[in-house]
Amino acid sequence: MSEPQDTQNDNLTRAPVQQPLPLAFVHGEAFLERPEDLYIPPDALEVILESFEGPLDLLLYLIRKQKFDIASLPVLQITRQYMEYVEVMKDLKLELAGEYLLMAAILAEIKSRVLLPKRADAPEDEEDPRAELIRRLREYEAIKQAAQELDSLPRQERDFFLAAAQTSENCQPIRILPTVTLQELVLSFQDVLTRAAAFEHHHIKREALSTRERMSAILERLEGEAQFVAFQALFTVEEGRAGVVVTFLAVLELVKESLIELVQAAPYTQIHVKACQPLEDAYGTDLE
Amino acid sequence: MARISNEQLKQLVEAAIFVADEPISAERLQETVLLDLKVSQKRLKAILDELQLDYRPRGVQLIKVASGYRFQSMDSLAPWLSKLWQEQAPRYSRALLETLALIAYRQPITRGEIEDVRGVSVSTHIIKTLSERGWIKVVGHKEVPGRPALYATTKAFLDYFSLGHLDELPSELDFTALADTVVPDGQIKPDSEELH
Amino acid sequence: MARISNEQLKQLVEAAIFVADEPISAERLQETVLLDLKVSQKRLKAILDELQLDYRPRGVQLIKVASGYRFQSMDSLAPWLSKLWQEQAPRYSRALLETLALIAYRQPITRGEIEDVRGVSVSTHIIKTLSERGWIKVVGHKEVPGRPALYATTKAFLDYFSLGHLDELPSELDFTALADTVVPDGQIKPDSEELH
Repeated sequence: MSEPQDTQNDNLTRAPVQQPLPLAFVHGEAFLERPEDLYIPPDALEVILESFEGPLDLLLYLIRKQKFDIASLPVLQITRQYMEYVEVMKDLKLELAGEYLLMAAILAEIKSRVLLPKRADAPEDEEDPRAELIRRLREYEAIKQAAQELDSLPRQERDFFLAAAQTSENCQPIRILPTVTLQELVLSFQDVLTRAAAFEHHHIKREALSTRERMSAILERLEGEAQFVAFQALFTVEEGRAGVVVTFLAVLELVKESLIELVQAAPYTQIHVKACQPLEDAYGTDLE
Repeated sequence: MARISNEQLKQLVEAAIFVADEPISAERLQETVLLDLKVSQKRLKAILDELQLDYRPRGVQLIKVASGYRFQSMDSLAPWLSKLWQEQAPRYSRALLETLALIAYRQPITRGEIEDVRGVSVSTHIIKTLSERGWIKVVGHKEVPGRPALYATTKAFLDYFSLGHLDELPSELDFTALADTVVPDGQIKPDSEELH
Repeated sequence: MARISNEQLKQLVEAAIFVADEPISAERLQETVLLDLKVSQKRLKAILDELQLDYRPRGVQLIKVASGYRFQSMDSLAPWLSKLWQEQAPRYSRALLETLALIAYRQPITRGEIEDVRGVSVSTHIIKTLSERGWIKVVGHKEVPGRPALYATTKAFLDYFSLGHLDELPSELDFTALADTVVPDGQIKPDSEELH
C-alpha cells in the first residue's frame, strides 16, 4: 500500500485512534469479528484499511483495541485477526503492500515457534520468539505518540502568526561602498601615464596640482554667476604670497584654455572675470 | 552616537525585531543595528528581558526561537486571527508527522532506518515536502553500501514549532519511561540505544 | 464569544494589525477578526486611538495610511535599522580608478580628455558612480563644440583620502617608490576602516 497523500486524506489517515468521531460508525469491532454480517460500503472499508500506516500500525491497533499489553502479545489471537484483515484487503483488491504479507509471515513463524513444545534440552536463556516484534511495536508506538505530540505543539500558521512592522519610509538599505586606497589611486594614474607614453602625441607634463585645484575652485566660483566677478574677489589675502601666485597662475591657465574671460574697461581700472558664455545655441545643447 | 540611553536602546531593539525579515539573534543585533553603539551583551540581554515583560499583556509576544528573537501573536487569539486568511492552515498527514518525528528524535537518520521503524516505505513525496518547507536537510551520508543520505531537522523546523532547542521537543524520556513500565520482569529489555 | 472585554479587544486588534500582510482598515477588521463579536465602530475607533497612544513611546508606531492601519518603525531609528539590510557593493574597476586618478591629477578635465589619455571611452556609468559617491563634480563647461562638462574632485574626495589639499597627492616623483609597493613611512596610509 502506498502512503496516502498528505493533505487530501488527512482526516481519514488519522481515523482509527486519533479521531474516532467522524468514522466511529464504520470501524466498530463488529465488523472485525464478523465482516460478513456487517454491511460496510466498499468505499468506506477501503478508507479504513488505507488509514493504517502499515502492518505495525494495524497490529498496534488490534492490540490496543482489545486492551492487551504489548509485552504480553497474544500471538495466536492477534495473528488470526491480522490475517482476517489481510484477507479483506485482498478481497477488496487493495494494492496490498509487501510489508503486510511480510508481517503475516513473521506472525506465522512466531506462532509456530510458540506452539512447538519446548524441548527438554533447550537452553535456559533461549529468547522469546516474540521479543523482536514486541521491540518493534513499542518503538513504533513511541514514534506514533511523538508524532501526535508534535502535531499538538503550537504551530506557526495554525496557533500563532508572525508579527511584523514596516520600516519607516526614510529607512533605506545601506550599501557598503568599496574602499579605495591612495596607493591604488596613484598607481592607477601611473598606469595611465605609462600607457599614454606609448602614444607619441601625448605629452603629459608635470604640473603643480595646487594650480589645477585652484582652477577647479575658480570655475566653480564663477559657475552660475551671470555677472562678472571682480578679479580681486578671487584672491584670499590670508593665503599669503604663495596663495596669490597660485590663483594668478590658475587664472592665466584658465584664460589660455578659454574657460574664462577677463574684461578691463580701461587701463588701470577694475578687472572683471566671467566664465565663458556659450555662443547662443552655436554648439547645440549640453550633452552632459 | 557612541552611547545610547536605555530608552533609545529598547526602542531600537524592539523596532529591529519587528522589521527584520526573520528571527534575529543577539549576535546579529550587535553586528547590525547596534554596531558602533557599544552595548554589552549583558545590557542587551537585560533589554530583551524587559521587552519580553513589556509585551506579556499585549496581543503579540516576544519569543526566543532557535534562530533568534521574534514577535508572534498570542496563541489564544489564533481562532480569530486565522479569519484574516482565506485558506486554512495546512494539515499534515500521520505519515508525514511520523517521518518528521523520527527525523527530529533520531537524527541523523537514513530513509531506510525510518522505514525500519515505521514498517512501511517512506514516499519520496513526504521527503520532498519536508525539504521544501525547509524543515529537514541532508547532513551527510552513511558509510554503508549505497551511501544513503542522513537527514536532520533545521532551525526553520524549530522556529515553525516555536522551539528554541531540539531538547524542548516533548521529552523522549516520557515515552521511553512509558515503554519501560510494560516490560514484564526483565524478560524483554527495551533497546534503549535505539530509542535515543 | 459574542462579547469581548476591552482588554481582549485591544489585544486582538493589535495582533491583527501586526500579523496582517498589509495595512488593515477598520472595515476589514470588522469583516474578519471582529466578525460575530459585535464591536461598534465607535468602540473600535476608541481602541485604535488607545493603541496609537500606547505605542507613541515605543520603537514601532501605529500609523494610519490610505489603505488602513499598520505598525512602522520610528522615523528617527532609520539610520540604525538600515544596517539590517547592508550589502557589499562590488569592487571598483580599473577603468573607474584610472578615471578618478585622471580627474584628480588633471582637473578640471573633460570626459573627452580622459578618453584621449586612456585611449578608450569612459562609460557614463563610471562618471555616475563617482558623482554619486560625491568624489567628483562638474565645475564648468569647456567652450568648445558640445560644451563638455569639466570635472574636478570635491572636498569629500580629499576627506576620504585624508588629504588637506590636492597637492598632498603624491607627486609623480614618488611613483617609483610606490610602484615597488613600498609605502613610504607614514606618508601614504593604506585606506583603513576608520576612513568610513
